[in-house]
Amino acid sequence: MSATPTPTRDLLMFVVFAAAVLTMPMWLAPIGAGYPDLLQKFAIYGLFATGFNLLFGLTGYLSFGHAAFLGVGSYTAVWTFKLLGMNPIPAAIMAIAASGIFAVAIGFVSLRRSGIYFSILTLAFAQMSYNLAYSVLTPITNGETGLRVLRSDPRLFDAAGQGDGPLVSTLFGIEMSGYPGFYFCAVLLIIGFFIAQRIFRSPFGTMLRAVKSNQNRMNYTGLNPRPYTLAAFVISGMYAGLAGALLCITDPLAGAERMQWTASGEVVLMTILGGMGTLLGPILGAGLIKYFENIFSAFNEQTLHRIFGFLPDFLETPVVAITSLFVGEGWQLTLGVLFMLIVIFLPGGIMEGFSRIGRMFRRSSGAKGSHQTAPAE
Amino acid sequence: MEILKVQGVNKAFGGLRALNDVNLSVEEGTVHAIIGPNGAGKSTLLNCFVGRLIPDTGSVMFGNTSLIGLKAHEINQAGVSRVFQTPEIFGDLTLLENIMIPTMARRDGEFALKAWGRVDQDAEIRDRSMHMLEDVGLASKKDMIAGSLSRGDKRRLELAMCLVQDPKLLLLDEPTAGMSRADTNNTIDLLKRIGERGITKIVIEHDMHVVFSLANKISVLAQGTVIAEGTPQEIKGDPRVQEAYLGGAHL
Amino acid sequence: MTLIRKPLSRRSILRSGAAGGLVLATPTIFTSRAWSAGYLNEPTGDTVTFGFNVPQTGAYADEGADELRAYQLAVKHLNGEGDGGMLSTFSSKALGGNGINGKKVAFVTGDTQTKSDAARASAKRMIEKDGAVMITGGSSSGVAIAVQSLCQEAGVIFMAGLTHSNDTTGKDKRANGFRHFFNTEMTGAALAPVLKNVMGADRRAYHLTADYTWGWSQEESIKKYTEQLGWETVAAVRTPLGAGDFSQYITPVLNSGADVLVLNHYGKDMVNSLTQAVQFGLRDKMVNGKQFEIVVPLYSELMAQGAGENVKGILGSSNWDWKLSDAGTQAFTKSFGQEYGFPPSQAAHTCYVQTLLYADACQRAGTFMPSEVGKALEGFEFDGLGNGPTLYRAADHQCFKDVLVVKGKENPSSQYDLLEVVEVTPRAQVEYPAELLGGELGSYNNGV
Amino acid sequence: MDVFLLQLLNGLDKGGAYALIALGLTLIFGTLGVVNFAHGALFMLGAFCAVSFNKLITLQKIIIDPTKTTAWGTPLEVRTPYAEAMFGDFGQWLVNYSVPVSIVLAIPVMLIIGFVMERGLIKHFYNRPHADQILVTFGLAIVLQEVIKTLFGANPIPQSAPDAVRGAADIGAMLGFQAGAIVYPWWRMVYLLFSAAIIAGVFAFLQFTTFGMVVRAGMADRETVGLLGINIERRFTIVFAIAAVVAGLAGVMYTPILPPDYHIGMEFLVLSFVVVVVGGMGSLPGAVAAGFLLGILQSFASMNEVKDVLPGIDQIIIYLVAVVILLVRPRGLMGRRGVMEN
Repeated sequence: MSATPTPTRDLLMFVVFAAAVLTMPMWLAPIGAGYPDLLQKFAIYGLFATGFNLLFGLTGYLSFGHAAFLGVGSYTAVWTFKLLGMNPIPAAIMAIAASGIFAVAIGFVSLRRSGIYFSILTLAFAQMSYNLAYSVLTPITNGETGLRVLRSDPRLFDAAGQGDGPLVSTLFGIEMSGYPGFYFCAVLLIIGFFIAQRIFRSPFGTMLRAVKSNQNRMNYTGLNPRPYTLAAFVISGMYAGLAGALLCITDPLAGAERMQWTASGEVVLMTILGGMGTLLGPILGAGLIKYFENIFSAFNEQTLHRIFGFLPDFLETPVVAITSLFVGEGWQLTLGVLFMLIVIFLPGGIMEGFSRIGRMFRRSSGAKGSHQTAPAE
Repeated sequence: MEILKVQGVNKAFGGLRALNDVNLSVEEGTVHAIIGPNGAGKSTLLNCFVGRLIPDTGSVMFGNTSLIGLKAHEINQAGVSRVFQTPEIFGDLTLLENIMIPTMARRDGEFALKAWGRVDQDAEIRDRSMHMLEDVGLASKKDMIAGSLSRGDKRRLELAMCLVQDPKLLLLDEPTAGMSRADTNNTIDLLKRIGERGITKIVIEHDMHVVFSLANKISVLAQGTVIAEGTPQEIKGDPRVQEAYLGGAHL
Repeated sequence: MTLIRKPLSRRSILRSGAAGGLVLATPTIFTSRAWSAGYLNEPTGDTVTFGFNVPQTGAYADEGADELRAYQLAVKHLNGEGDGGMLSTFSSKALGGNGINGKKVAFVTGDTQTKSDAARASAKRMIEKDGAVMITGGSSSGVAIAVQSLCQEAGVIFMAGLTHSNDTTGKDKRANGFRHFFNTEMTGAALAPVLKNVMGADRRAYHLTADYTWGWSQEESIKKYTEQLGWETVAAVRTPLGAGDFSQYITPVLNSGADVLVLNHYGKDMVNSLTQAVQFGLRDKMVNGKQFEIVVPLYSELMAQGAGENVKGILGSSNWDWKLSDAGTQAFTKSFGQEYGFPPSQAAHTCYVQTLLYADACQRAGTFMPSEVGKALEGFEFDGLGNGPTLYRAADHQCFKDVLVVKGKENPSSQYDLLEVVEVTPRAQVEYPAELLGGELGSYNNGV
Repeated sequence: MDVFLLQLLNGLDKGGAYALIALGLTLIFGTLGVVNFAHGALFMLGAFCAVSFNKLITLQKIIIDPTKTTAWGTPLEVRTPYAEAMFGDFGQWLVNYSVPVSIVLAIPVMLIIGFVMERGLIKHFYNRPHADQILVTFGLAIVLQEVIKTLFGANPIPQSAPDAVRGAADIGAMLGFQAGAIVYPWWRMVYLLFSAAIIAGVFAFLQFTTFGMVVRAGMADRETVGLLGINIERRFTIVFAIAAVVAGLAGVMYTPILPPDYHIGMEFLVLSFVVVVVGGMGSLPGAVAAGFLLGILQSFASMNEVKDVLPGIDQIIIYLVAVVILLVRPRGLMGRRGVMEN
């Protein structure tokens, strides 16, 4: 049995989600993640994964080149800064538009194929973009060093306004770094989530799930899957473009490595890890991976000795030795183990874990309920 | 009036001639059965009607529209629906969604970017779909995942998905294959009820019981050619048919 | 051949760890801009926190590990533990082995992954969460430039680790950023005369260049200086970063008429291209009546290890080498070798020196305020840190010192003894006017 | 002309390497229907079989000489390799031929790794969505990489070819060209022959044995073969182990060309996927053809004459070719309908 959640439940979910996102600085602080940069990354990659999930989770088309849109969004945002000024709004709009156009072009070609052939086509386009951005296109992308805003840039609308201050994006005088930057990203994540939720429940969303379920039947039902998949591809490309723009709004530097296949692979992993086709899963997956990358990599032996300092010496040394394999330079090992454990024990990702816990809870409370009604009979 | 007119259709796969100058005409409102031994070309012919195959030569006219070269979804939008030999449904979706999709396809066309409103709040689509589910007796299972249905239910669901579109022509590829006698009879009843709506049907069927209880007209296909055509009574007595079916051996 | 990691002794960890704990425990909100008074992350307790941002994963992980060892050693020495290393040979005697400005040194570490985005994220964590006043490290120029501009925007000092591109203190220089390591310009100036002496003035060079900014900058410098000395450049071919197999770029060299191959590659690219070039028999070749030669402008010990015996006799340049005979080098090598069991790499050296230089500047300035510390570093003349008399030039925050021309050793005595110093090019010969490389320092940012 | 011939040789050599890596991958795709992101890691493990073998036979006896000290003041250690001390000339020969000899080690090791991987992990993922397969195999690849990194460090570890085939051969002179015009490394020719032999071996195995026949039938139609009552599961294990061995051997023999590090597999992963898909899913000849095609085109695209006209073409040629082929031929060069298409 799986009925679509009612509008009320969806609203509740949205409100809880929005509240959770906005209060992240508070409840993430105890686990060491309550600082602006990581919070921004959570929001931005959450948005990226949400958009990716609209394509992959709903239609089943696995794009292995979505990082290209992240890169295009980033470069467009920085160029907007350079040419027009440091306001984040035009940068975001231009980035969405540019990545949208780019997605139309790549999607139009790649969607002529399905399955792994589609994956490889998208991978090929992204890798070409990456390789060219790194080398031949350096005049546009500034290659390895990355594209930045320079004082000598025209910045039509605010060149005069800024003196010697740092070149960061400002919205109505508020610098988009630190916590203001996080709240800007958070608001966009919430909007992005809201749109994704609407799409999930809309006729369009149903059609996308139909694409995943049975394209043949879809054809014989008088529906043309191509424009549906293309629309999903473009929308998810725009999400990626916006995420790319946000990376530059909070930190005005766009590097080519953002387009590399590893970056595309990362969003795939985020989505699968969290639970593809679910609304919250990809955001959780993104948060988890970014948390490991930023927090687990920061542990060193010093910190470990402090953490395990309460242990007696003969225990402390081996415990630290073993743990140190999984943190610091070994953080990727932890991530690899985590991928395997989750997929082995929780097919369907973290969300599957939640729903299992939920079911267990309901079952036990249900059992209790019947218990209570028994005497009444 | 003829709703479907097939003239001089040929189709070869490599050296194998699957269809050899097939001519067929289906009258509006009738049930037209196509029978024939295995490998006679029945499915190939059906595939030529729905855009899955393109004939090498010949024409397939649906009313005034040529179906040749049209894509599958365009043919459906023109008013031709098809039930498959193995049910093609949206296995990951609920029954209700399975019905809503063709309903929306009929109303909104081959593509509509309706990404905002909730699908379950579209009263028109919902009512129509529920009505259809009730018609085929699946209303109580509307929230079940379609893939978990029994084979018989899947067939009924698929049939409902086609019927909800009010097609002008319904193609049925062995609608009772693999069914028990009781299920078969249910299906015959269901099909007869649809008959009352005046939908033209083309049925491919092995089960002669089904054929003779439904069809107004029968075409017999053997080795890619129509060898006989007529009412059930005429076909029953035709020696060529018997030969085609039984190889003319012992009767 | 791996450099086996040896953990720090427990005692020293506990001591510096206890100090670090206080900083880590401080809630982030109190370290944010709004609260602090004079400058960003002003240390308020009895410790000051440094951020060591090195590659811990990816191709440069071993180099990063070596850098981290050097940093930890530097922190020990600054806090008065161990034998004091180069503190005893350093010409400035401001530091007394009791921390800096009365505060003990603590540190946090992070992984740059040799990616600009990851490096900046890691540096931001150190600044925003851990309250670091100084960020240092890095093993590639793209990352160094990215982190340097971040530190400028945030308002902390950046002491660059291993970065060799001209841009770090040229086109992309920043007031808050300082570099001790040398650059491609100096490599060209130091290497070209030696090349001329060894190979003659009538040579035809073929460049294979990693297709990104550092590669281009290296190619340009070598071209410029060798052409001044009479060499001819036959071709300069760009190769994609991480190509792996370079055979398709090496074969055209064979019949190009060139008699020298210059490999403007670093790290794995260099290991691979050199290994393969030697396999193609280039070094056994006679062209134009001369022995064919290969040149690797920038060497590192780890690359030499990776390329194995293929480096024998191949010329290149280096920032420093543990086999130098000055007192500073000997003190550092002794201290590092005793701690970890093998000699330090040039990456470790530059990172160690940068930490000491920063600490010394803070002590002399009496504060950790970036603008004051920067002024103390600007124009600072010092000696005793392994490179002879050195100047931190005020105009571009670049150190000027002797440059080593090195050669792969024919008969290494151990796995750490792979390079031999051919010539110590005096500082005067590698100096260039600051305007040559363009860029603009801008003004210091204290982050408030 | 000579330039052209050299690039052709390069292309063949690259193609051999690509084909060899892709071969195992497509075998796993075709028979098991599993997207194996750990295939690169298998290649890497193979390479580290060679490294381990070399380390093993060059294990050194360490004697501390208290009379001498190192530059940093600790007593000097004098090292003598055991193999030389114990076996004399044979030991030296062993060290010299360590790369080809380590094949002997790599075959059983890779068989065991393949067997354990399939039985312990992959088996449970046959009927799971591709997404799950990607996640679990990618996780496994990371774990294997990190283990190797912990054991061997991140720096490349050089392995040399035996003296007899070190250096380059003057093919030009043999073919009557000017001496020195066409010079090609011996080891690369060995590698080309080796990959040709392995490819031929795998094909022969599949073509001429009953086992191979069943596997091919399984590739063509898994369900039917299952219905025939043939225990396809056991054969899957063997196929996976064979694929692991092929990938491992490719890794062993590649070490003199590319000093291996823990990350070497990842660098080949994307490429091998492109080769397999361009060749067509589930087609062994397709993978081999695509390997050689891409290798040769990549070599020619790197020629200065080509790069002058189209800057950067050498960096994207593989992907460009992949796009063109997939658009012209929907299922790659020799792919079949329905394999991994949804």
